Amino acid sequence: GKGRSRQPKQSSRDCRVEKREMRVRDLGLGFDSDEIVLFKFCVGSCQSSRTNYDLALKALLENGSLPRRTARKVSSHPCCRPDRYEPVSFMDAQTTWRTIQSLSAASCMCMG
Amino acid sequence: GKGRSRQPKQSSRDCRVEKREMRVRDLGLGFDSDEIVLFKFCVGSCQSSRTNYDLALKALLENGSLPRRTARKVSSHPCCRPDRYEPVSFMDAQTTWRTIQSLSAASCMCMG
Amino acid sequence: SFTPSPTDCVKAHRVCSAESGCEALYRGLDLCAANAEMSPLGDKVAAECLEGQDALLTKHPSLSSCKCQRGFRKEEQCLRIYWRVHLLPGEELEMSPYDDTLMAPRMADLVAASSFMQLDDENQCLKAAQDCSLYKKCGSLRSEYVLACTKRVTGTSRCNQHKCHRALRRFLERVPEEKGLGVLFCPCTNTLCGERRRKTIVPSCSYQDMEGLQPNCLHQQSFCRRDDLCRSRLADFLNNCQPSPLTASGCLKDSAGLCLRAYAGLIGTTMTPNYVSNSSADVSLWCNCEGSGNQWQDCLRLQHMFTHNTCLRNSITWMGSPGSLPADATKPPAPRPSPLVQE
Amino acid sequence: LYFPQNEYIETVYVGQPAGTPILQVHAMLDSNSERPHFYLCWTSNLRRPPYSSWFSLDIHTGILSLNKTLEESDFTLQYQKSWSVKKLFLQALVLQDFTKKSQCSGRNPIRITLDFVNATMPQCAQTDMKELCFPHRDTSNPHIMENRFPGALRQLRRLTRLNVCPNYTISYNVESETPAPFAVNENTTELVVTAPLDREESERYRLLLVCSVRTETVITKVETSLDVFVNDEDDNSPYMNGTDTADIIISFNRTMGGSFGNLFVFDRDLTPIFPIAQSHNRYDGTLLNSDPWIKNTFDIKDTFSEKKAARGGIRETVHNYKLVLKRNLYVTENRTLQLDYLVNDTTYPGLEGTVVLHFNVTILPIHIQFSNVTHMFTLTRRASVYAQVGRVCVENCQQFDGFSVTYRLEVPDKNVSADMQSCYTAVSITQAPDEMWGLLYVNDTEALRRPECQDLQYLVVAQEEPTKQEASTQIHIILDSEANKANPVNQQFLSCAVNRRRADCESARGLGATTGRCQWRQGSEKGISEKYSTCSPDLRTCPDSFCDAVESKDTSICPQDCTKGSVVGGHERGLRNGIQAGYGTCYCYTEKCFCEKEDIEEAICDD
Repeated sequence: GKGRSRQPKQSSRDCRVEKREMRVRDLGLGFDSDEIVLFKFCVGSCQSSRTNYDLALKALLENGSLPRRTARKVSSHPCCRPDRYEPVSFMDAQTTWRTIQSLSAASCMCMG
Repeated sequence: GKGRSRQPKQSSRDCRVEKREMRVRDLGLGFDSDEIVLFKFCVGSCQSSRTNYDLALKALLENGSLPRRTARKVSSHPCCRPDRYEPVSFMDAQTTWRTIQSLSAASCMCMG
Repeated sequence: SFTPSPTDCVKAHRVCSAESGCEALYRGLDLCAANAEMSPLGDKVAAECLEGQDALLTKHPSLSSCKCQRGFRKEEQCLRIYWRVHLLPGEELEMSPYDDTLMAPRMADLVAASSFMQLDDENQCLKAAQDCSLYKKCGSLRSEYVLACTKRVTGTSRCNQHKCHRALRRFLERVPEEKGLGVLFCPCTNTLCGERRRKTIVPSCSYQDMEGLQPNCLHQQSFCRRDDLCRSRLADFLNNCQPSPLTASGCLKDSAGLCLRAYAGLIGTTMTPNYVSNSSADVSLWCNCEGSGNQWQDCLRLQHMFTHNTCLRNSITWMGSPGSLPADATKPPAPRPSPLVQE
Repeated sequence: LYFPQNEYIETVYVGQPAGTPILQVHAMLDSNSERPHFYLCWTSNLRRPPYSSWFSLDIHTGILSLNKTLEESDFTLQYQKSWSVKKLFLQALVLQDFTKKSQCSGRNPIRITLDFVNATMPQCAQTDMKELCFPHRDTSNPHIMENRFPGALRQLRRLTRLNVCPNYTISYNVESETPAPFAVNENTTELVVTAPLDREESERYRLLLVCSVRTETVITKVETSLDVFVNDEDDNSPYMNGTDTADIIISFNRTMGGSFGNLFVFDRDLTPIFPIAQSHNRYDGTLLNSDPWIKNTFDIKDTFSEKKAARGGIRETVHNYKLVLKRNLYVTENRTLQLDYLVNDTTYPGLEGTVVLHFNVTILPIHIQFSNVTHMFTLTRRASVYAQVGRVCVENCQQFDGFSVTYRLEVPDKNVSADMQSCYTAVSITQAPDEMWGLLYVNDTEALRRPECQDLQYLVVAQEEPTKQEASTQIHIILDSEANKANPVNQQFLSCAVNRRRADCESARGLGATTGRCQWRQGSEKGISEKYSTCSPDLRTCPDSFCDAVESKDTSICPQDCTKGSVVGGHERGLRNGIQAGYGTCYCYTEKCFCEKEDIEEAICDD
């Protein structure tokens, strides 16, 4: 009908790609370069990708029967992670071309 | 040298399947049954599956430039999650067969 | 006297097909079987087929005594060969194609399984279900058959009975025998336990039909006998649950375990039996004798193999209270003298 | 010649001497000139069992006896492993004349099963009176064909025990509650049927066999019951019990396969369902009308079942005949006819094996018309797209079958201004393929909002397929709130079902919301229940476990009724799709729905 129905716009809280400009030096990978690169990463909620497993896991975590050490190492819902990466290239301080593989997230998805 | 190269024995802290007996009533899904089921879930570290992306992300999180609300919604390493699920069937209190799809983890993997 | 376990029919047939003469005779029986499926063999054809069968079995005795194993990978192929070489029933109608020597039910396991099922007020069938669902593969195989039997064919409210039967058989053949027989024959003292026991094999899909119409038992048996697997499981049941007043267990073969296994072997076939209610351990087929015409009594007799069979009833009761019967083959007591004086 | 009993069972013991009689088989005559000749037979000469030579069957008397004395070694010879009782299987034939051939195949042999016990025959002192008098457990009861000749059908004496107690004298007689033509031949101790039987009188005789054992001092009587079954023969013709005519009116239901009327034909004989090929009491029927229209339009369906006759509970057959449509009938079809059907009991030898059934059929035409009431609907201008306005239906539409009616909206006044024309896009009509009514729904919210779109009057036209018959009626949609109060134009709508809490729900403008706002349903029950909490565009139609024609236009309208995707959490699926019952609150994203308890704390931190 007219007055179209809109697919529920992916709510802003859902898993998505976000961008930050970062100095190569600040990437923590030990490269020496003055360049700034665009670092894309994944952020957001994966609540809508949960399965029965997650509901049961939540109940298990809440009933306190798991030791804290184990409970800490459990992912209680799918995680928002890159499903495709992009390399990033730059020229370092010695004017040598460098490429860092799988640095930036090309797209994100709720995994697991 | 002689002798096959041995896979580094999976450290007990790595991502793996663990089992817990749970009352169906305690699964948090609203089913009413006296049965106990074997709930298999994933627990463990995925440090060994990290990529350059994770290192850069760690640097970004540590430099405090991200707002706390966003930082909380970032998965800073692959998550230990089921890559295959199993259904679990039981008889409820009215002796009706019920099956919960994707309830238990058949096997686990570091995802994303 | 130790009887060596018979050869497997697939192996026996492999030896035969290596020898042209034998293979030709076997092919002849294949043809006879194909004709017999279309319509009963005439006297002349039956005689010729019989001659072929005799010639084959005289030259290759291993084929005549070969047997099959329940649940093995090549079971259906083995049964097909078995029924080819037993095309025309010999004297013994109810011989079983299955060889139980190798896997004679480990009485100890069955007794162990049944001894934990003491008749107290706790729901023994819940305990048996628990014992399965928390035991390795038993739980997932159980979920597998429940899913297969409760899933609706898309767009309908029907289930896929063929898939349900296959999954039920897989469950009963793959899980340890004491687990499988445990959930089938757990003893009950109340209707909640009885209802759980009755619904264990998902009757709404494994044998009941949508409108609740029961077939004629002889009709059901004729369908069964056209399928090698069902025919074998029925012959195995008739053979291993054969009642006899002369043995303590009431079973001709004096083994409750063999009878229970043979009964369980029928579950997941066209002649799937089940408990008739949640308040008794009586079992029966899902069929009636309406429309049997002059074969009314044959129909009643088939029905009574399940509803009035002392061997089967004793075996089921035994599983519930292991002290009640000697489980192994023992000498039958001599007939008891009891003068009945009546003026 | 036929065997009244197809199985005999007896027990044999180690040490029984050659010549010992074991049991006696009997044959009944089909005609007086027949003389039975009894033979043991084997399925295959080459594979005769080792015990085949131990027994012989007297050709005239049918008495089975031992050819040799049974030794301990005979018992162990048996290949049947280590059971305590071994089964010996024999087969026997009865023929009109002599034969040399001993092959059983194809001649309906009877089975003799001997339990060979590894013990000696119990002495007289250890022999129970019952075992002395009667066979141990004779599973096979005799069957006698009705209308046949009298004759001996069973040996009552237990032949293997003839000489166990020499100084006992054993005699038999037979008793029965109801008169039964049976007696005992004192010389041969055989049970005899003394007159031809009629199954339709009694199909089973419950006899009481009384065995008297006389010693010098005591007479002991031992009883056992014996059921004798009577086999059926097609010796009864079909009969009517009540009318042979059915008056049938075909009106709304005119669909192919539709069945009408019920006529019953009775037959006191049995009709076996199995085996199918058996030609016993086989019926067929012929349509006596030659009119091709009738032949192409109607068929008669015959189903039979077994019933117990009021008198004596004897099984008999009831045939049920129904008139069946072979094709859909046009709504315009209007005729009366009489259809005659000849029912024939083909296997009944007599002359009166037929009856004729009559179906007086009146086919009424169907007029597609609306009831003459003015259809009024109210609608708020704030309604969302796909909001349901109401339902229109021609008279009796719920009962129609075999043809379809489609609905369309038309503007009643063709020469209204262009502006007014555009108002009419506000409402549209739709219909599910298998439903006979039309559903009115909001199609264009902008038209709904415009002030000039005041008075929406439509013409609903119903058209019948395949004859294209039409009917129309006027509907009047009253818009209740002022134009400016309505929300801004090109408003975008989300699915109500996305909302998990009352506040979000009741503030949302969801697809299909009749009031413009979504409606919250609060569940109250503990576990998984049909009254789960959820957010709906209109609680009257969603959720109602039925994905109607409007809801199926877009699953976001009412996923609770229409979703085919996965549902996470405790739930029960609807018969076709949707959520029949759920745990806590059920809410849905595009592909997936959840039913879970709402955690207040978790909800806040999620924001």
